[in-house]
Amino acid sequence: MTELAFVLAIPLLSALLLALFGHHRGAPEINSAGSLATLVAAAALTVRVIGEGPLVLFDEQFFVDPLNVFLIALTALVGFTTSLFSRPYMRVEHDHGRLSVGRLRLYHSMFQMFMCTMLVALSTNNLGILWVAMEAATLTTVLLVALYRTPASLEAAWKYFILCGVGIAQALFGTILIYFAAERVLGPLGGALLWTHLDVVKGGLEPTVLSLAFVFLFVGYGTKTGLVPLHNWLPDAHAEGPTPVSAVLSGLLLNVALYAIIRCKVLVDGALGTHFAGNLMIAFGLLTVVVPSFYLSRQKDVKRLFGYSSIEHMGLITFAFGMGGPVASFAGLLHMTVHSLTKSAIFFAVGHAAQMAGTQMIDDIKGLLKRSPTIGWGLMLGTLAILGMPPFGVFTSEFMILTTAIKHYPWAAAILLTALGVAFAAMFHKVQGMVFGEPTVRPLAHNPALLPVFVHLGLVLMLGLWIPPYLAEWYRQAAKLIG
Amino acid sequence: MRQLLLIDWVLITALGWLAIGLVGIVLPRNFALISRYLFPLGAALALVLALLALAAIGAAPQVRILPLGLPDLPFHLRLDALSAFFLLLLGATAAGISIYAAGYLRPGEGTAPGLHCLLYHGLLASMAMVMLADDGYAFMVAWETMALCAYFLVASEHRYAEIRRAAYLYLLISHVGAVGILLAFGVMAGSAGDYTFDAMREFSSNGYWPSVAFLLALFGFGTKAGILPLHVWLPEAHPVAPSPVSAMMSGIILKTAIYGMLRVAFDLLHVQLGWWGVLLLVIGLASALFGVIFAAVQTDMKRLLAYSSIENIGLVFVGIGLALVFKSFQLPNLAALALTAALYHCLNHAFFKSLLFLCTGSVLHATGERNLGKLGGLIHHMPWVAWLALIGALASAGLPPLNGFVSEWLLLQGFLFTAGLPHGYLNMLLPTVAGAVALIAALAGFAMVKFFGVVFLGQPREEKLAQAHDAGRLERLGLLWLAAGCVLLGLLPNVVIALLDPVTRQLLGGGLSYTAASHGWWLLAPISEDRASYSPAIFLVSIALFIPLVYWAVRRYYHGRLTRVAAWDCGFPLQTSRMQDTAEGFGQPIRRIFSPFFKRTREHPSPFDTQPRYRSIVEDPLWYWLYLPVARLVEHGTRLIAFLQQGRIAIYLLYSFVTLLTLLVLTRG
Amino acid sequence: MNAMLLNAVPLASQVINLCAAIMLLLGFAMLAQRRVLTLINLFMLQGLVLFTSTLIVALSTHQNHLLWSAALTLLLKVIALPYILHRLIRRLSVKWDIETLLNIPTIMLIGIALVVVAFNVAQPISQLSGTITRATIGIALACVLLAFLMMITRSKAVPQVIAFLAMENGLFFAATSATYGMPMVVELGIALDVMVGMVILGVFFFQIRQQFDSLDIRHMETRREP
Amino acid sequence: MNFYALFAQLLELVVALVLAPILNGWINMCRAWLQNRSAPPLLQTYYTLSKLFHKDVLLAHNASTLFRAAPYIIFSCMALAAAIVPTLSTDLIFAPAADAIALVGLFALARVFIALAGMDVGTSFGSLGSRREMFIGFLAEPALLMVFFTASLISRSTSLSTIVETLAHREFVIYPSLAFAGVAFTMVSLAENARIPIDNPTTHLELTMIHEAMILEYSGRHLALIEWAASLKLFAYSCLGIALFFPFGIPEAADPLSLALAGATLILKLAVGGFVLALIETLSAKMRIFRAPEFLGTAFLLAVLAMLVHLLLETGQ
Repeated sequence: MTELAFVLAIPLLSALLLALFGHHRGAPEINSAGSLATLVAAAALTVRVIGEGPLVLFDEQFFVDPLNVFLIALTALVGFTTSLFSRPYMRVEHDHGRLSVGRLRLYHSMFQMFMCTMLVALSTNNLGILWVAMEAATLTTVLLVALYRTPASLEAAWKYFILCGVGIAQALFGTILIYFAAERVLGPLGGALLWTHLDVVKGGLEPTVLSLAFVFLFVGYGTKTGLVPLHNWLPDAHAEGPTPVSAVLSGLLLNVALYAIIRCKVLVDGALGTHFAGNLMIAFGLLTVVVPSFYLSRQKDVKRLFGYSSIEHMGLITFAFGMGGPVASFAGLLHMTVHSLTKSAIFFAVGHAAQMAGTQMIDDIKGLLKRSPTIGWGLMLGTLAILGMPPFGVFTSEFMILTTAIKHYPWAAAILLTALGVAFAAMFHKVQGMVFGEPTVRPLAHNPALLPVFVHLGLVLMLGLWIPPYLAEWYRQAAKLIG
Repeated sequence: MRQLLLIDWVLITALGWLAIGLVGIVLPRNFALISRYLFPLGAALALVLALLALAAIGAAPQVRILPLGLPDLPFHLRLDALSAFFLLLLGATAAGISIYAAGYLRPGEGTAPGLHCLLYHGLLASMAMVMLADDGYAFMVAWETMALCAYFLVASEHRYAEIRRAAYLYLLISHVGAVGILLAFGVMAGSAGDYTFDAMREFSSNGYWPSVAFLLALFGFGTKAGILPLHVWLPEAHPVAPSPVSAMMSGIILKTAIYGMLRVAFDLLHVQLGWWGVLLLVIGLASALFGVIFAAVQTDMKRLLAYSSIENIGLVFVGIGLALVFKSFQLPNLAALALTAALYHCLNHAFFKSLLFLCTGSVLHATGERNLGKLGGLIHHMPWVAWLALIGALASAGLPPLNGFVSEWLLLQGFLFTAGLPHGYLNMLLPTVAGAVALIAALAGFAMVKFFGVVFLGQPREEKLAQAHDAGRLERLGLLWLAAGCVLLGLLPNVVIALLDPVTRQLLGGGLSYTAASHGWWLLAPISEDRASYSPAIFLVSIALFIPLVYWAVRRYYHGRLTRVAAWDCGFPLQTSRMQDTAEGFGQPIRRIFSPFFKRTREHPSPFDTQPRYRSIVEDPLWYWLYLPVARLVEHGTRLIAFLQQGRIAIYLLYSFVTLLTLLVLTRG
Repeated sequence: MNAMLLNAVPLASQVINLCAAIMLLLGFAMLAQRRVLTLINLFMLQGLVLFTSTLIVALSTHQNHLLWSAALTLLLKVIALPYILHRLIRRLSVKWDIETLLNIPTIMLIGIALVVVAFNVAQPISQLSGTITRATIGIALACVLLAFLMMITRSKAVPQVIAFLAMENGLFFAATSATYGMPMVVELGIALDVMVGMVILGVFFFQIRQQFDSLDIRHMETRREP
Repeated sequence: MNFYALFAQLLELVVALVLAPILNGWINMCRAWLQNRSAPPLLQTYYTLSKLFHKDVLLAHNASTLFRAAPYIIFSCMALAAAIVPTLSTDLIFAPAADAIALVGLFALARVFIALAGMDVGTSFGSLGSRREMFIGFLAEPALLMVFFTASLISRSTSLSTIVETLAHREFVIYPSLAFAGVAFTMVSLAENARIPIDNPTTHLELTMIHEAMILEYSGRHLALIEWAASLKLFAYSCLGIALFFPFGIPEAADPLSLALAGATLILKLAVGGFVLALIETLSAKMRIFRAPEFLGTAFLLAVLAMLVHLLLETGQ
């Protein structure tokens, strides 16, 4: 109870605090402190849930079960490391004169606000509140993406706002339909939007309505997940916003959107008893893996490059959950974890790299390794990890996903492997060019915060070689919930 | 605590390598420590590993399960005869290479010494793990880690675009290959979905699935082994790596691919089909011929050796293919003969190719030149390297009484039995293949004479070569170790064959030992003495007797007067070092005879050139026929797909709109 | 609650269906409308209709929290947003005439097709709908889709936003009239989001015009692949 | 292995060392007769050898140790080869030491060393000669091996003694395959021993020479050894030809009587063989170096043909 209260309240309070004092020199410290406190609270919550099992709180509006508690912990962790990273990053941006003090205030308070919405979306039990939180997350991130106020960033933000706004609207319609169907079973006062209640009665829900509802929800939240062909906002938003924002977008927002889809999938599967939702997710998952892998080789902007890679991995996860079953869902959850850890680590490294080069153009970034070995190795290892090279954890999950696919959908496995091969060729070629060679980049004024990078990569490496038993157990339970 | 088995000790050795690497990375700049203590320590561990493997070859298989890996698929390890043999190869070769590397390492070259130490020993450890792995996941992890370490080692001089390109090509192709291997495991695990090798052994898939698995594995391991047409990365990557790494890649990493191939083809798959063997034969012959022809026309000494590696791997594949053919006809002992030849050749190649690569390393350090056109006459300045390289070259040329000859002899003996096969075409065609093998061996002789002669003999083609210095003490030690290996493996074939016997028994259920051993250590007679026999010992002894005898006789009955004069050369008056055959010149007959193999581009001088210039570039046609088209295809695909994203928000909205409507209609209908 | 349903007066449902029809009509009108000012007025009208329908549902089914949401609608959709929009276009002095990406008749035809699709899709739902208002959900869906189409076809930022808000209207209509409204907390949240979004957009318009010195979104096509 | 075997082995070696130069002289004599020249004496080669042995060695400045060691190595290889080939008896102590394949390897070893020696001084002609020698070598080697294979398939063995025993002492069978093999073998041995039409041992014309070009820098005792080795090589090849295609008269036992008989027959056969060689050399003209592949390719084809013929016709028996 209290833990969750803290988890949700701390970001909110620190957002307000930063809205007031965000322009002070100490703002980054407040930011990090707030994130750290959130992390601690989240850890406590996790321990609690491991100990006592699922919790339902605040007259059932909030609940925590194995599925979302690990996402909460992950979100808090990545939020914290990102805040650490953004300290020197934002300083450098400020020194380069790209950000005024006022903007820094906006950035800090919005960052915390964003974390708050994420955590609400993850921990709420009410599909409506989930929707509200997702919309709020969109609004906050729109502000963050447009932070630089350059034409490019405004364009990106605009597209982001319109596309995701429309998408979210569809999701609302889907929610209404679910409510509509549930009300006929639970009655208007029966908490017809509370997932726990729905989960109980899901067998009795009207199949046709739920299938239509799922279509709307899938298109809606799928837009935020970045499923092809709804993904078009994603590369722009990743490329034009400040790098910490790209990191949390890739690392957290996409996960949360996907989490929403999964929650709905559980209900729909219960109601339909068919593999309708699964097939939908498999189809879009495949599409979402294949298309971006072909985009990669054309990219000139490094953050755009990794944006597309995020889309690809979201597709892979969607595919995994679409297949369902203990192994695939396990792999999907694992992939969520390692992807957000790795991708945010990559963005940290990329951010500093871009600052060193003074540009995001891949062709103008060369020889990172010579100037700053840590950044160079961070980027290189991160890329190798995200490309599914053992012994990093991404390979673990991809191994499980692919082997399951070989078993059940051999044709899909072939397609996936081709796409992954193309992605490897394209992406590694570009990154190698940036990391190796004679340097064109200058060293940084402030010494970069690369602790997060290596903490993340260390975790990913560990997950590649050894998944701690309790974590595995946790994944198993979550996978059982998803089915 | 339970007492430690051999497999545990092997594991501990691998961990020891890792520990060495970590110590290196912790003290990255402490050059003295790394070169003087860590690398020799690594060499010592390699020796230990070799001894353990030696003990393990005869022993019963041992298994261990580590608490690592996936929750429901922990790392399974297994130490049986096959893995023991390849571990022996690894240890014995790596010992020489490591001790050499200890002397070879220079401060301020390529990557920081500490990092180099980590990658180098990481590579060793991962290779050991590849040999030990007993489930798909552990194997893939070890396999890709190996590729990764090798990639970083290749790229250690990454300021040159050429090297970056080579390294990229290497990692890309080996990654694609790994995908193939993964699929092969998937097929072998089948519907059971259990990825331990034991399960795969049990799982008897039927119909065309075994063939699918075999072909996938062939593709996967072929990329690493560098067989045609998957070889293009090899002549790029092997030469540009630091020489000890080149030696490791050619000497050992290629063998891991052979190991995988054997593991899949003979151990994991429950049937062996004849046409697999024929396929391997064809591919092997093609690779061998292609490799040796290209080796003969190279102008870069390390590229030459790299192509020669392709040739040798091709020969190994020929042996494996032959074994498969015999196995498919239920002739275990003949299969054992062929497989023995293949494994023997693996061992030999590991020794002489590492030796040669290390020699080029010393030459590189002494002269800074890889281009054959700028070397020559080094035997005067670096006698040690030269004479040891001569041993390597002779062995690589497959000449008695050195080791290269023994394996080729066994291979040819194997071919002599193909006439007895109960199959209409094979018994006609396969014996003639022996002719091709002989041609390949002879061409290898050509290439090796070119290599040794141009680098070490003749007059120096550049002034700076006069300052060339011989290899240091540790480097000499490493070279000596490998050269001794070449000689001993050539002299004691029966010992080696007795060593190989458990492997062939494990894989084929047949062996040579009972006949081979029956004639004593000095006489090799795999089938029977009057069938075929070869005794390198007598061979060497008699030559070694003759030479001093003749020398003594000449000196005894005649005088030994000798005066140094200028070279005669048909009395041709003014001679410069440029008048000797260059590498191109030496390769000219090959270029002429095998012209269809090459893609040649020439630059002719016009009659009016003030400084006429002639160039002839020989390239690999496969690159243009196979790889560029694929690249273009992908490029085209990207162009098509990129068209989807025009930047217009209206279009994007339309996408969502259409998606929504389609889904609605589909769901409704 | 069935009791409630039974004594629900048919008149109310007739009125609600009338509102639904008007909603649809307004949707088409907005789709066809070229002048921004008129567009805003139409939007306001739609809000008004929404308000009335919500009010009627509230009264006829005695669900008090629907009164709140009716009030909210009045406040937000009929007063606040139109006012803000008016001020915006005056401050931004948007050109009155707006050219669409397709010519109007074609759009109308597509719109009709959409309505057919919407009804077809909504048919099973409205069949098992126990509420007094069967067809409304189909119409709500039609409104949403029409607004969607409008967003696609408009090339200026302001109309696009108005279309976006119209879509919100459709959703509200579905929520209130088809399912007697969502729980209060949700509706508050939604309203809040719409409000905040509007404010953010208001800020954006100035930024955009300052950067591109126009609100034509066709200037914002630089981030592209080829 | 009994005393006779050892004795026969030693005897064979001595005979080879003695007869090889004489065979050379005999061929030159026949050539001279066939070309209506006044023939040199039969022992001319001996005179040349001893003259060379007595001369000083003139060594080029940058000749390395390898250059000086090569003659001894080559000579020993050839001597060993001559000792391996069964001429007087099949019961030899060296017999198990090396079979046909090993013999090919032995020739290759000698070839590689002489080629290296040719490159060592670093003159234009030396390297040219080495290049051509290796080039001829890699064409000739497979053909030679195929010839051996045919014989081995017939006798189910690659050990020369067994081959000879099979061919000479089993029931008499006509092997058509051996006819093809014989032609192939003749062509190969012409190429390998630097005879016309591939090479001309008597010329020093820069553009055509192969063998001579390599040993251009040798003089004195080194040259003598090389020449002697060359004649040994020729002798070994002739004996091989005899052993494979006219093995009749090579005894299995090694008692003095049969050895003497064998020696007589051997000399007879060699005389005929030498005359035939001279005849071939007189009748044919030297061909351009790049016609050599065709020549040896034909030899290879014939050898393969021989093997196929054996597999088609003779496996039934």
